[in-house]
Amino acid sequence: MVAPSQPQTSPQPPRKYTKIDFQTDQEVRWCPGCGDYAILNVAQQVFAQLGFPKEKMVMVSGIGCSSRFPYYVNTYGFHTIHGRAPAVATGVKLANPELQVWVATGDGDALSIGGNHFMHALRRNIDIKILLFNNRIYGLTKGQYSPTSVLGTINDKTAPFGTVDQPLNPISLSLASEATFVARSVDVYAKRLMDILKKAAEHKGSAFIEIYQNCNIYNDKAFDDFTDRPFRDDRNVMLEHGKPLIFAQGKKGIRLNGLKPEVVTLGENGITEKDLIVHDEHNPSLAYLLSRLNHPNFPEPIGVFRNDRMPSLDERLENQIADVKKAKGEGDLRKLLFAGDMWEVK
Amino acid sequence: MVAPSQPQTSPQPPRKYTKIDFQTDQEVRWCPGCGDYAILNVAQQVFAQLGFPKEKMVMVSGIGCSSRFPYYVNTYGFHTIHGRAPAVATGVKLANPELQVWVATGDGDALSIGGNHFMHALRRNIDIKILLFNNRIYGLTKGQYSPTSVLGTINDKTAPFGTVDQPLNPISLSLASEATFVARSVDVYAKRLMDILKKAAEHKGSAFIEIYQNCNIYNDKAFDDFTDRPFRDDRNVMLEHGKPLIFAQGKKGIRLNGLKPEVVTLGENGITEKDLIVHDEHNPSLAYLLSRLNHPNFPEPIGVFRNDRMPSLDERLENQIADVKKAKGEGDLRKLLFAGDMWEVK
Amino acid sequence: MTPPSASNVAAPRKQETLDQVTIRFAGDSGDGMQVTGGHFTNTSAVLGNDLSTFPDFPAEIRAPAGSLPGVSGFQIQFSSKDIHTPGDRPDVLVAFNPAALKVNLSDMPDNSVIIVNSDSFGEVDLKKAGCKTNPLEDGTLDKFQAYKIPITELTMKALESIKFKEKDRPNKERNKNFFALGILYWIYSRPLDTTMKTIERNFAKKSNADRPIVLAAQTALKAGHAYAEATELFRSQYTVAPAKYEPGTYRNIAGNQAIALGLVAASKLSGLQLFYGSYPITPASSILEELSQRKAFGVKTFQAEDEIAAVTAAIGASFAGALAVTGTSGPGVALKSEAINLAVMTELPLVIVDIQRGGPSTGLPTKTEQADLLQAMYGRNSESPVAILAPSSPAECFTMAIEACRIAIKYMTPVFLLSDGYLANGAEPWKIPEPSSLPKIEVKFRTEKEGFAPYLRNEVTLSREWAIPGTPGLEHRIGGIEKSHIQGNVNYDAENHDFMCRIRAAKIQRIAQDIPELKVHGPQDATTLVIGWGSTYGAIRAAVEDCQARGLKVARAHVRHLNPFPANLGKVLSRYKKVLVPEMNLGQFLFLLRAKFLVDAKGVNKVQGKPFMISELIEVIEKEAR
Amino acid sequence: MTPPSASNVAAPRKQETLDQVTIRFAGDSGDGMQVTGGHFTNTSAVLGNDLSTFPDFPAEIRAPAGSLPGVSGFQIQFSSKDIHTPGDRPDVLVAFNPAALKVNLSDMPDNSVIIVNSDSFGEVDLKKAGCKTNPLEDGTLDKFQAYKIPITELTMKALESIKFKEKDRPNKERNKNFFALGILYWIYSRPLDTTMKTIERNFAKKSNADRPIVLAAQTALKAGHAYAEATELFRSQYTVAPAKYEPGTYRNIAGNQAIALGLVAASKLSGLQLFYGSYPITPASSILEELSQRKAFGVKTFQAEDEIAAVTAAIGASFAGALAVTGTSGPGVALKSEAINLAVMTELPLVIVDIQRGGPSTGLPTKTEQADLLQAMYGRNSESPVAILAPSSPAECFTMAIEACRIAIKYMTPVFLLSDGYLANGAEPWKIPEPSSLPKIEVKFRTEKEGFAPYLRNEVTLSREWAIPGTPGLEHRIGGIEKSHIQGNVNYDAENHDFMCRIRAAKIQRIAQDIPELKVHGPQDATTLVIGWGSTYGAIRAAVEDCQARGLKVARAHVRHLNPFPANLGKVLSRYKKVLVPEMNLGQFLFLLRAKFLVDAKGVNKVQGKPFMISELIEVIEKEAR
Ligand SMILES: Cc1ncc(C[n+]2csc(CCOP(=O)(O)OP(=O)(O)O)c2C)c(N)n1
Ligand SMILES: Cc1ncc(C[n+]2csc(CCOP(=O)(O)OP(=O)(O)O)c2C)c(N)n1
Ligand code: SF4
Ligand code: SF4
Ligand SMILES: [Mg+2]
Ligand SMILES: [Mg+2]
Repeated sequence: MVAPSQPQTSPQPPRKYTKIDFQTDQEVRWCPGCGDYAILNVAQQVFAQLGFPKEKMVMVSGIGCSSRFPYYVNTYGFHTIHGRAPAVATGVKLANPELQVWVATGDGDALSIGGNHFMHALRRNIDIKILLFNNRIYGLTKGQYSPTSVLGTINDKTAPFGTVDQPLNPISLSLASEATFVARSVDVYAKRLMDILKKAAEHKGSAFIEIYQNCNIYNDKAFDDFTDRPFRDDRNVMLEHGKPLIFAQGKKGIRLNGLKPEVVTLGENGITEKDLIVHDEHNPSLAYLLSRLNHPNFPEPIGVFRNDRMPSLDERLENQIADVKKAKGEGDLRKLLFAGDMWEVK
Repeated sequence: MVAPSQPQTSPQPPRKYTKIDFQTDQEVRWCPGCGDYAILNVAQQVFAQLGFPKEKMVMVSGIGCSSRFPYYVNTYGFHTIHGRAPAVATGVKLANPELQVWVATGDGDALSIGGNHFMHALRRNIDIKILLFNNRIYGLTKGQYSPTSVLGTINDKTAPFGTVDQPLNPISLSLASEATFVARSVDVYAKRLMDILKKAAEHKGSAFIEIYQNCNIYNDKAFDDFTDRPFRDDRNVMLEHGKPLIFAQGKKGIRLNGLKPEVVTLGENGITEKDLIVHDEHNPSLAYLLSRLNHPNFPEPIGVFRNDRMPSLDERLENQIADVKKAKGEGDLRKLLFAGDMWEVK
Repeated sequence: MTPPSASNVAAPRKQETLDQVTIRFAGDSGDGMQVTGGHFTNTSAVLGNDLSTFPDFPAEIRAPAGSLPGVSGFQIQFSSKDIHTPGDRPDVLVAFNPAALKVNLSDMPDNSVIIVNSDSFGEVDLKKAGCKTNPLEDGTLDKFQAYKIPITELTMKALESIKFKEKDRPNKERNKNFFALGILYWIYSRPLDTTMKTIERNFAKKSNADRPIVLAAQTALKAGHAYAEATELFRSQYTVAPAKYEPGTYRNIAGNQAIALGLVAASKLSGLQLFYGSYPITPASSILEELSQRKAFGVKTFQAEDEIAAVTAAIGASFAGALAVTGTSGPGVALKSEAINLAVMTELPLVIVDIQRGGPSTGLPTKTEQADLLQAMYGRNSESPVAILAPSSPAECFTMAIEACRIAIKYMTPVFLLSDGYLANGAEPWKIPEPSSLPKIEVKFRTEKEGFAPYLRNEVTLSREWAIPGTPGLEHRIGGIEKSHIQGNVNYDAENHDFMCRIRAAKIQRIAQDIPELKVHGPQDATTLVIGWGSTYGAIRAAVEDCQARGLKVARAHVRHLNPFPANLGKVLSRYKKVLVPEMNLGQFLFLLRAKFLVDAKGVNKVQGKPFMISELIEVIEKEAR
Repeated sequence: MTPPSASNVAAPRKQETLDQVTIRFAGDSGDGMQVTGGHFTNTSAVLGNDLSTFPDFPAEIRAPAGSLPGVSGFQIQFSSKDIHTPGDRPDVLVAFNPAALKVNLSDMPDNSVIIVNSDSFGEVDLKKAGCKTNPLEDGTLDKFQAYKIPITELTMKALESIKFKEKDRPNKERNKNFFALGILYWIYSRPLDTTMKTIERNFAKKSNADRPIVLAAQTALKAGHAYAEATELFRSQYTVAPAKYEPGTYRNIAGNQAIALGLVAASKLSGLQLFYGSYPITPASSILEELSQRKAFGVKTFQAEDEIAAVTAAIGASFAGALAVTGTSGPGVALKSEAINLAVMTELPLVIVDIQRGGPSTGLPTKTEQADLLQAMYGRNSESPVAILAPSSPAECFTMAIEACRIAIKYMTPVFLLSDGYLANGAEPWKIPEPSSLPKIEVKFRTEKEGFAPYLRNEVTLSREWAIPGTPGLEHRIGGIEKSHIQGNVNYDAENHDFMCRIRAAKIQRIAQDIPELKVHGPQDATTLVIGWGSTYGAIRAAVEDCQARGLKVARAHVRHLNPFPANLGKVLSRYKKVLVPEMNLGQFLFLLRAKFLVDAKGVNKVQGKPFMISELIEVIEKEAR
């Protein structure tokens, strides 16, 4: 046991880890075939590769199938309550900015009950990484539709005649919440997901990653239309900073007609790569426009929509405290108490 | 007293009202000089002009100075609890779609504690009109900064060393929440505000109007920089559907350079009206892009950002009920109870 | 009542008659235990047995196949007598894998029957269940009548000739639960027809291509039955005669289903549109699920973004004149508490359905508990009186849902309906009432302008009038700030606030005049009273009746109105030397009784996520009542 | 103590000595009543009087000028004796307009002094206050010693020569409060220097251009004093001698300020970083405001998006090893209740400050009440024990804030600190403690890997250890689902749940060993006990002492630890024939006492948004204690 002390700040060489270091002794309790396994697998690999001390990593989650994530990652973990993970994570990070804080959440957890904390965590640019497992369904409570379920979906449980709620677009919403890092991947796109998680880890500030995740029990094949191997290339466009928006093995692209994006065939009507939108991770309005592209009218964009470095809330707060201490000196309790109009009784 | 019955649906000729019909016997309890007076005044005039039966109008609000609004409008009114007005209003409208439902709220009420309901009401396109009195401060609780307070603001109450939170942009956020009608005006722009409120009333679906409102006690002159008469024309751009973005008495305009908007001087370098962005209320991505323009880098856009007709939640629900009734007949309680595996005991 | 047709019974063996039997089905969550239990329940119900069931789900959707946390259970007691619980300890356990056996074995009395699917006791299966040795071989089952049947193999053989589509083929094996069901139907002399028909009906919506699936289930069922009949494995066949019921039409009903039906009925009885605002949460979600089917009744369900939106939308709907209900479980109630207070202050009718579950916090989400009583009473800032009701059995959920609506409307108040996970999922036979026999709920919206004031009160009920938007001339404004008496304007006066706090409390107390007095069951000279509330009813009744039968001087009473209490409760309590209060919590009702009546009552408390066993209560009563 | 310098006193008139005086300043919210009261308080404090204050704000920021709801009041009692309340009825009312006079007149005893600004009784002013006739002329004031002084005019005359900037000119007139203050300083022989210096200091930050503002305030003060001195209006001048205090350095402190200082102190005493997560709400906001100034102490304040984020961020900070505190008022507690349960389940230290206000719902947001006690006890789903403390005076808020932190950390538990609007804004002299005299708060984070288990408990406190992220080798996971004893893994077992529910309850009960026994004040042969909690302390003490002085056999006790109760509470209660429980609610503490100890205590209840008067309590005690 030791008395509390300030965290140390000396930089350390990256640790050598393997995936196994990030596994726990807990039995993984997702349904066989659930997309969550693939995500966990990638995350554990990424964590190993990061080499960041695992005792300084904290996994925070809400409630949902996806929110069981912390139990399976051998770091500090906090399985909190429904929807509140971003707020809990904000507290963790503010209290100890040395920690690397990850949030695992679901479409219900983050966007339904937790929508407000999600939005405010992002706009504050608190340095946490939010992994949203979007299966467009409430898995844990057995299959009610969610705020990302497609309008009109017949849902056996709570919308037997079809949903009447327009869904939310998590990418648009996160951008409008001023998120500085916004990306999308798919559970089965292991390589892409790995790249994105690494970039997110490197990003200082809020990072938001939407991961399309298959719930094979209650919403099976929700994304197969564009993620199945035969269509994948034709129905996805991979966003790469500085590169034009090309897909279908280089045959097609997306260009702007005024402010309206449209799919074009390269080589047809004299269209070349030069006519296409060039992706720019530093242009939030472009990112927003791209977030509106969706299968089937467009290829589904996968990759990093936005990646801008801005001061994070924790940095701003630490700096402010440091500045005040520099200006006024470290707080002296005696001076604080013995202040204002005082009088002496002898 | 009568037994409950379904609301009547026969269309009625507009009623003849004057502003006085919408005044109540309650003493108005805002600080002298508060921008809320101007908004109330305009709203009462608009309500009179609408000619909609006032007994079918409902004003719902949360908590805040702005949320006292319902007490001063002689319709049905519900001063609810902090942040929940959009949800209460959703219930009112769903229960009786014949009612015209307005929400009066503040930047704290709608975007801080009420952010989640705000976002979800909009994405469902429930037919309510949300007036957000944005004074960039918590007025009622005596002046703490709000989620729209400018970053770095020194706030005597809770940010004596300057705020460290990036603010939210209500227009961006409402667009990303799929709002079908989004507009902005200013308390003192009576004419504009009146036009916008009328358009909002006519819009079927969620309408969101941000109103810059001066709190002369805790955040005086927050908008004067661009709303003061001498600068008004130079520092505002009025959005009009189908018209190019021109301001400063026709001398300046805004054009797109790639996807980056820029201010240009008409006549200089051969720039003409044709080069400018033409406002299109039906293009949400353009609306979003415009929502990112702010004084002092750009003129502050005032007017309707988006106005699209889409089925509203209440319409969708009523239609679904009607369809089911048509298909299955009006529900029969006896049939419902006497169902499933039954057996007879004699 | 017509006796069951003894179909398929060829060569009867020893026939015995039993009063009651308790069976527990246990297997992996993927094994269809709830479906199997459901079929057995319906067949027994149609056969005329009294019965009570207890489904016990794992918290996970699909915990790892074969693991201990993945075990799903379903217990049913069926009887020729009046019964009130799903039985303490099973007479028969049907275990589909080692994990199911392991988890349930400690509940089995010596010499009880255990039927296992011996095909699922391979090495891997044993390992998944953490068994070091094979319980089928290591003597574990010695003290039981164990039947080790290769159910999987037998099922597959029976279905050999049925051709499944490529993709469905792995599902063939899943019919083993129907095979097992067939065995049990033979042992307990149940006809197959109800289940046969239900299988048919369940698949009715599907295409012809799914025909093999229907056929397979039916074939497996028949095969199991034939197997039991043919092999000499089972030496006896049992009959459990129909119970004596009041004449009428019956169906089997679970608590949540009964609440949903009760709410639809209340909507019809009041002429009000039903508005149900909810956010899914176990074990309350099935009410939302049931009600979203009821569009033909004009029921409006609103799946809100969270619990706060669910309740506030309901409050908005109530303001607009709907019958407004919001349903959830304990954590959801906590979130709704600020808003419920708005309904208290604005005096709007609102029914809050709380299907209690194990806590605190996320706790044991799929298990039952009765620990939200004090939260319902006091879980809001300041003095905030509401009415609280609690049904005592699945079927009673129907009447209590109607009662909650009646009180909410008549007294313009929030009303809590406290059910729990056990009632929600448990089922029992229900005598279906004729709608015409149900009491109308009177609703009078205010329409006269003359003399209208929003907080004018009825002298008898103390409730204000309901004046809804759309009514010309009654435009008025309400809200969460303290209101002036009668006029309902915002008011900060000291005396008015004190008065209003007291009148809100008095209004709730007035309800006591309008509810039945508490009935006591037991001998005149009883010295001990066992008093309970909610889902402990069955266990308490059975235990006390058992003790009474053996001459103990013990009586029982069950409280359904928890706030206000029945008017005679104090008098009742004062008659007994000893008062015992069994609850699935640490003594919440007990606490209210002690505070209100200064009675030195004693708690009998169990917080185990599961109901009392009758025997546990008998033990306590015997000790205390002597 | 040095006697006050009798500055500015030229020709003394009749000099009288008083034991204590109560003054109420009342005017429009724009009239600066709180500032005026504050100056009078500080001057009297520095003078060595004991004192107690009661500010009473309107709910509106600026209700319409001159209207009844716009009246703002500030009452101070100052004394040469030990006093405990701001006084029942004022000896002096200073009314700045007709509304202020009207609102406060009923509190004034016959023959008391009323000073009015006669300049603000014009026709318009009277109309705004709803006066049909002019109270200065219609005989209303006949039974009082009324002084009608043209304060505005006199102030303006005094400031004639001071040149204000164009834009500030309308503010000149606002100095009338300083003029009035000058009059009172003369009457009660107070020196001007403290106020003169404070005015100077308050403007220190401003530029020289604001010099006229400082000058105007000071000049008005002196002019008022000179006026009282010069005119023959006031026949007597009074002295209230310094009270007898323990030696030490004193300052005046209000409850919320004391809580903020207490939290900073607890941070220093524990060596933990203070994290305060809050969402503004009246009357709790000033704690957030005070703490956001304390960056030099490394205090991290988080103004959250709502109460739920405020508490959950605090829980996150606690998990990470900070001293985590969240503050709010009743409606905010309701919203936080689900999350507080997470802290109960995860057994993390957390202090929840609840500055109670009038309810239910939005209620009377600026008024005081004590009605969140049962919410704190029971306002969460399931069995959810927490510790609850309540300070009894503004100054005691300091020590109780430290005590809350101590218990939270030592017992790894949420702790409620229940203050209220009256304590929050009321002020009293506080003997400033030497930081070195404050008890250290021991914190030991777990670091040894060997034998670590997240839910291993200390045998004495039953609390688990605090193992924070950043500690190598102790990586572990906690959460809201039920945990297994010791290992802390997710666990759905029946017996474990029961055990854990009971051990969580037992842990809180253990705190009783660690807190002082309850002290009783009164004669050995007392037959009546008056027992209270929280801010009623002053009124109860004064009332009981008054009765005791007249020989009534009455004792008193005040409970500061409400859960668990002091160990001897039951024994104390059993000693009295009669137990009276005054509370500003409908009987919540009463309820706990009755339930726990089966004592037939009697409530003395007032829910008026304002504290008890001593006389009210005396009346009840006299009736009951005979
Ligand atoms: C306060 C509260 N309300 C409701 C629930 C029930 N609940 C648990 S998880 C969940 C939704 C889960 O959906 P999602 O976040 O999409 O996660 P998934 O299971 O699909 O991964 C709900 C409604 C709860 N646990 N707590
Ligand atoms: C649950 C709850 N939390 C906090 C408060 C305190 N509160 C009342 S209004 C308000 C903010 C008001 O700000 P805004 O919505 O911008 O309205 P304004 O007064 O500026 O018009 C706050 C924090 C409350 N009434 N209820
Ligand atoms: S229910 Fe769906 S999301 Fe949850 S574990 Fe199963 S497959 Fe995965
Ligand atoms: S505080 Fe500000 S917003 Fe509130 S009424 Fe006064 S001026 Fe208006
Ligand atoms: Mg999901
Ligand atoms: Mg505001």
